[in-house]
Amino acid sequence: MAAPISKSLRNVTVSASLAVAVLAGTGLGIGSYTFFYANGWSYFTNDPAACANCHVMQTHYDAWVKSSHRAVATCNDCHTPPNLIGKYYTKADHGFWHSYAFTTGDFHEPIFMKARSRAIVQASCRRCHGQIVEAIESPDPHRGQMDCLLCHGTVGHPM
Amino acid sequence: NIFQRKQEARNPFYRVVELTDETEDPAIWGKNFPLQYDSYKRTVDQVRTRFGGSEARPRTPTSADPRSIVSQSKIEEDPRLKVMWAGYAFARDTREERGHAYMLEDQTFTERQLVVQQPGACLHCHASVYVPYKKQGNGDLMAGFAKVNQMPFAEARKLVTHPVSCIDCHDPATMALRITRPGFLEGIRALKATEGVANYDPNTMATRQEMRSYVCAQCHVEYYFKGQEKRLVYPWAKGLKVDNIIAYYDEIGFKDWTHAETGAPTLKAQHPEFEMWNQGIHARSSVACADCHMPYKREGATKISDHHVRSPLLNINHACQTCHRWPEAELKARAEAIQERTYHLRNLAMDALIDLIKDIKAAKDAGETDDKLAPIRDFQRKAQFYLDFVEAENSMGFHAPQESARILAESIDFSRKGQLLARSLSPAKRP
Amino acid sequence: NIFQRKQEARNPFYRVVELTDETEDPAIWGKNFPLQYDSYKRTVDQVRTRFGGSEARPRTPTSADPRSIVSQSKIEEDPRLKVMWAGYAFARDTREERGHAYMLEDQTFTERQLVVQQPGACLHCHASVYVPYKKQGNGDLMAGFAKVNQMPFAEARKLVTHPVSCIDCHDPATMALRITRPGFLEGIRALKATEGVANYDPNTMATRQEMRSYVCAQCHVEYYFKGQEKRLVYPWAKGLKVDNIIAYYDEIGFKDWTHAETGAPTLKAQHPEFEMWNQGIHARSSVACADCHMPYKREGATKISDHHVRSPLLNINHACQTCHRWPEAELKARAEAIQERTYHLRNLAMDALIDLIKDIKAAKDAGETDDKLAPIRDFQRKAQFYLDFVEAENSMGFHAPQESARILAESIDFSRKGQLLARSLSPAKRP
Ligand code: HEC
Ligand code: HEC
Ligand code: HEC
Ligand code: HEC
Ligand code: HEC
Ligand code: HEC
Ligand code: HEC
Ligand code: HEC
Ligand code: HEC
Ligand code: HEC
Ligand code: HEC
Ligand code: HEC
Ligand code: HEC
Ligand code: HEC
Ligand SMILES: [Ca+2]
Ligand SMILES: [Ca+2]
Repeated sequence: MAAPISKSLRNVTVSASLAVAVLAGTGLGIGSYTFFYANGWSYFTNDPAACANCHVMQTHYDAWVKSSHRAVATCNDCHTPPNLIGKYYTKADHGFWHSYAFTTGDFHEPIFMKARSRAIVQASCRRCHGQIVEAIESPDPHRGQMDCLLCHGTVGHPM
Repeated sequence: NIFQRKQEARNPFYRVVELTDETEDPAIWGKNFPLQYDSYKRTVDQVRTRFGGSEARPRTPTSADPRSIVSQSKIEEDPRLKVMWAGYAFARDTREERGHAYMLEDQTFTERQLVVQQPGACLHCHASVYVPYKKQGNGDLMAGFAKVNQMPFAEARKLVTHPVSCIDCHDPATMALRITRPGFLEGIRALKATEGVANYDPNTMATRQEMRSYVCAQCHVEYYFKGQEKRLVYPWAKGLKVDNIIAYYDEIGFKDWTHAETGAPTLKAQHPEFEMWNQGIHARSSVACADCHMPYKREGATKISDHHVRSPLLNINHACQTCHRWPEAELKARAEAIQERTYHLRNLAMDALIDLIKDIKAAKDAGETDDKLAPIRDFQRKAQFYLDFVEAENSMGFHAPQESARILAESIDFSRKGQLLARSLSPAKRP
Repeated sequence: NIFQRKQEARNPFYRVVELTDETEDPAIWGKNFPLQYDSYKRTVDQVRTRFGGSEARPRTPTSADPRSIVSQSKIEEDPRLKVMWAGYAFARDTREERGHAYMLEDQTFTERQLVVQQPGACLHCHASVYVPYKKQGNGDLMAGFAKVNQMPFAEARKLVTHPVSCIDCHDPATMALRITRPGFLEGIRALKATEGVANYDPNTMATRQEMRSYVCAQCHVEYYFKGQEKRLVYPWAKGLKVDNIIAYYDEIGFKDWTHAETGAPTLKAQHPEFEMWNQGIHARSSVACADCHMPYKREGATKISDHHVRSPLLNINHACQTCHRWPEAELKARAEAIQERTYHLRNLAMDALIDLIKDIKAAKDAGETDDKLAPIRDFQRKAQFYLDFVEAENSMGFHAPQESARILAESIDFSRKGQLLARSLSPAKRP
């Protein structure tokens, strides 16, 4: 796995408990109101429809339904890391910031993935397609890994 | 908050007033569609970009022209334009265009009105004419159009009240887009006929995505006034490219004016945005005018079309980033790289044309006959129209980067070949 | 079958032979990497596209030139090229370039070799020179480069055996891409210095994606031979644009040849693919040469880079469709629309240049002095180089559509201005 990706995933695990604490701490604030009202708990399921609970995710959902991956990968397959802590940390992180951003309306539109989310997605591609891309993986990783999204950015939800 | 948002999402249109096919005033439509109306009103804003937008310049109002703010003058920014248009009203007053809110007053008070007696046909694109046309035609749009075209401008002016308004683009019953402009209905029919489609009617035959450009193409196009009836015509019967359009004008022997310094029968191109966009990769990819100039924006839970029609470079995140996932600064730089290249060539072509005009003038002053001058004046006519086709097109090449450069290259070639011919005339006669 | 695929996937590299930094023969590398080797060998194929690819033309082998198949002649397809290059070897023989498999023989047997005594420097881009350079330099690549540059071609030719081979682009230990060409190492260092980066070394400082273009830019670039030592130099010390490159040549007073008909000190541009690509939207979007010319293809359970380097228009589904989800015919039409426009302007520019050459010749024949002719010959030098920069660039404008049109527009302007100046010389002296 690429150096930058594994590094950011390690940071994830280390700070996971902290973040969960922050999320819990703000639990009485507007974040939690949103969280519950917007069916926040469904967020912790693997059902893509749960994501579409937020209308700002609706377009992605609609596109995913038409995507080549609809039958083989859900949102979480691509957007969360595989291990348990990483998974729920990422969800908590997204969940918190999504609720916050959604409530305040203060986010950049169109939504762009942050660098960390990009790394997670690419790790997911490799998780499923590791074999097929083995031959093209960089022999000298310090030069940087192949950016799958340069060519395949639309596989999850062609919009 | 979320509760309100969910409400909004369920109920985006509040039908508080009844709209009819006679409701001209946008404020009334605004009661039903306050979000669209609010953004529509913002076309009064003036912000300049590197090559577009507009700059608010204060002026002292007079009784003849009560405007206290106008936008910058193009002919003062580049005085070569006065030579290029010598003898035509545009050499007197041409300004950077600004938001839709100003269209009626800018037309009414431009000094061009002082130079030529303008016809009522002008109003077609500067006012909400749908209801007035129908009234003048006793319910028949085309008849009203024909009638208003021929009126003197001042008389026709009294028939209208608003700049382009909701009713000019929307069907009041369904809010669907519709074409209300006779000029476009006739123009697109002629164009489609060349493609083998008979009796084309956009109001029944266009796709929704096409309509998102056609409503703009009602006005953002090249035009001329035909014959005594001053009928407004879009010169598309041979196609939309600059080469097709000049071939059309040549065939009917049309000229806009006679150049004051050379006597050439010249043509003025005007805002061929639709024509140029058609040659570009965005049109080819079905990206409509509205996608960039009226992109969707979120208002609570609803997404609406931003009716603040303006330069997309003032609104890059909505106008471009939905399709292009690059940072705003990068997208701006990409557009400007295209525009800078176009601007550079436009300047080369302008220099070449000015040189040609000088040479023709010299030959004329030396007493060369009209017969001998005719082919040279034809080079001027071509060089001028090709250059103006890019100059008057308001995206500075963005709508079709390579095509704009191609047109300018041809303009340079015409100007320089004209010079060679001018100088080949008997030098003995030279002053 | 599945089992075999699993094998392949788990073991994409069969290290059946040991590769060292001296293994020149691609067939040996092919033992470890049979899939890449198989596609590499297919560069012998000849298929023509509208403007690219190549056409296999049979010829009768002679002892001087044993080739039984060559590709079409450019100078026969457009005889104006012979006038443009009059007095230079290219006017004798210039053909459409074809696949990598032919590079060594096409260079060895081009009739250009019969016109000029060529230096060993030529081989830098037509053979696997990495091992020979090292040998000649006793292990020092740069020393070997310097030595081979100065040899007569025939002598140097004996040192090499293969066209570009695996070792020229790959590190045998890791298979990572690497730059082996001294010309590029020095050229890119000079270029990066202008951007404020000192001692740039692509082999340690470039990203992987950059390397996917740099390996091609080892050869697909403009070049000249400097001084007595015939050092191969890429003229990038002022930048990569045509304007920067001619400024560089002007500063050092370089010329490729003296034009036979006019006496102008002219420059020949050669395959500036890397320079032109750099001005285009694909480069700006990090799309590398290899992305289009060596796209991934699936072989069993693994995907590999297609080493059948060729026109992407022969391989649209892999080369374009992962990024552009349009039908193949549509993508081809898009590329060809760009190319047709470029071709049209290239023809206009060519006509203008031929006209200029005629006028200079007439002035010279009429006895005008070199002093008077100098500024006009300079117009020819510029017009020729700008035109040739697009003509010699092998994508017919695709790599940078608007920039190609811009360059041709300037070329037209230079030619026509040169003509005006030529004709302004005392007409009394005219024949
Ligand atoms: C097969 C993998 C895959 C699946 C399944 C997937 N996505 Fe994505 N997602 C991606 C990729 C790749 C990107 C980055 C797109 C880009 O940057 O071009 C992305 C980006 C996003 C973004 C950020 C916006 C953007 O376009 O950068 C959101 C939001 C998102 N996905 C939501 C979802 C939702 C909700 C679902 C399920 C309905 C989903 N995704 C399913 C791969 C996937
Ligand atoms: C509470 C509403 C809501 C829900 C539910 C929701 N999202 Fe989002 N999501 C948002 C908002 C708002 C943003 C924009 C945040 C920003 O850009 O700062 C966003 C951004 C994203 C991004 C891109 C930003 C980043 O982190 O890089 C991804 C990927 C994403 N969502 C995936 C998902 C997935 C997968 C689900 C379901 C498991 C989901 N979202 C459920 C509201 C939501
Ligand atoms: C949960 C597993 C999983 C994840 C995560 C995943 N894929 Fe796939 N992908 C599949 C499967 C299964 C198929 C279809 C099986 C096949 O035909 O080989 C597929 C098909 C594809 C295809 C061929 C179809 C097409 O759309 O062109 C591409 C390309 C591809 N995936 C790329 C990606 C990329 C890039 C990512 C990350 C953004 C990704 N995949 C994430 C499982 C996954
Ligand atoms: C420069 C462009 C490019 C990049 C970057 C790229 N791919 Fe691909 N990929 C392709 C092309 C082209 C094909 C089609 C190959 C074929 O059909 O033979 C392909 C095919 C695939 C397939 C489908 C194979 C099949 O037909 O079932 C998968 C899965 C895939 N890529 C995954 C990835 C992953 C994972 C990455 C990142 C590590 C990646 N790709 C990076 C261009 C790219
Ligand atoms: C892909 C995006 C895109 C599309 C589609 C598009 N435009 Fe534009 N347009 C631009 C950009 C970018 C500019 C340059 C703005 C600037 O320089 O500030 C521009 C400039 C303009 C201007 C001048 C604006 C000013 O600020 O002065 C007008 C008028 C215009 N376009 C009308 C149209 C019309 C009519 C259509 C359809 C026939 C159209 N555009 C299609 C992007 C687009
Ligand atoms: C076919 C539609 C159409 C017709 C007919 C038309 N205009 Fe316009 N006019 C436009 C458009 C579109 C713009 C904005 C683009 C531009 O300025 O190039 C504009 C801009 C203007 C402007 C502001 C910019 C400037 O040039 O100073 C004035 C003033 C103006 N027109 C006057 C007139 C007059 C006077 C007539 C009649 C002779 C007329 N227009 C006829 C469509 C039209
Ligand atoms: C009824 C005629 C008409 C229609 C319909 C029309 N325009 Fe205009 N437009 C004009 C005129 C006239 C101006 C110039 C106003 C002025 O300068 O006073 C203008 C100005 C503009 C400008 C320049 C704004 C600036 O800041 O410089 C843009 C952009 C524009 N229009 C885009 C569009 C688009 C996009 C559409 C369709 C959604 C459209 N227009 C429909 C007549 C029209
Ligand atoms: C110059 C043309 C033009 C004018 C004038 C105009 N609109 Fe629109 N309007 C559009 C376009 C284009 C759309 C997008 C329609 C589509 O996507 O089918 C639109 C869409 C709408 C919609 C549908 C929802 C949305 O936002 O996409 C409403 C409601 C609307 N306009 C109201 C108005 C009102 C109210 C006015 C007057 C204050 C007005 N419009 C003036 C061009 C115009
Ligand atoms: C609705 C989609 C859409 C929108 C909105 C859009 N574009 Fe594009 N753009 C495209 C497509 C499609 C292409 C063609 C290339 C391709 O197929 O990816 C393209 C091509 C381009 C190119 C390359 C063309 C060239 O001539 O170099 C540039 C630059 C560009 N767009 C800039 C912009 C800018 C700036 C904006 C906003 C003003 C914008 N685009 C808005 C879809 C869009
Ligand atoms: C986005 C795709 C793309 C990229 C990136 C690209 N090219 Fe090309 N190239 C093309 C196309 C398309 C053609 C035209 C082929 C034709 O006319 O048949 C072409 C033509 C060529 C040709 C002539 C091929 C022939 O068949 O005669 C050469 C040589 C070439 N490119 C080299 C390069 C080099 C070197 C780079 C990087 C510096 C590069 N290309 C980058 C798409 C690309
Ligand atoms: C060692 C020098 C060298 C390198 C490195 C090199 N090329 Fe070439 N290339 C050539 C020569 C020489 C020819 C012409 C061969 C001939 O006509 O006999 C050529 C021909 C081509 C053609 C034309 C094929 C045709 O059918 O017309 C393409 C495309 C091309 N190269 C692309 C590339 C790309 C892409 C790369 C990098 C991945 C690359 N080249 C690397 C020297 C090189
Ligand atoms: C800097 C690299 C480089 C050098 C040095 C170089 N070539 Fe080439 N040559 C190429 C490339 C790349 C091509 C393919 C592109 C093209 O033909 O434009 C090519 C193509 C050719 C061709 C086939 C097309 C044609 O023109 O007929 C011949 C023959 C040729 N070169 C001869 C020579 C000779 C002789 C020399 C020395 C005077 C030389 N080359 C030096 C890179 C080079
Ligand atoms: C003109 C340059 C060039 C030559 C010659 C060349 N390659 Fe490559 N090769 C590349 C490029 C570019 C890549 C893609 C590397 C990357 O993505 O980092 C590549 C990738 C590879 C890979 C990695 C897997 C893959 O397919 O992407 C192998 C293995 C390989 N080449 C073997 C060979 C062999 C064996 C030969 C000789 C028969 C050879 N190459 C000749 C340019 C070249
Ligand atoms: C790895 C991705 C990638 C590949 C491969 C690729 N392109 Fe593009 N192409 C782009 C991007 C990115 C743009 C810029 C517009 C944008 O941002 O969408 C673009 C722009 C274009 C444009 C519009 C530019 C213009 O000047 O009009 C055309 C046409 C185009 N590509 C054709 C092709 C063709 C043909 C091929 C194959 C030979 C190809 N592309 C291969 C990514 C790619
Ligand atoms: Ca403006
Ligand atoms: Ca070729």
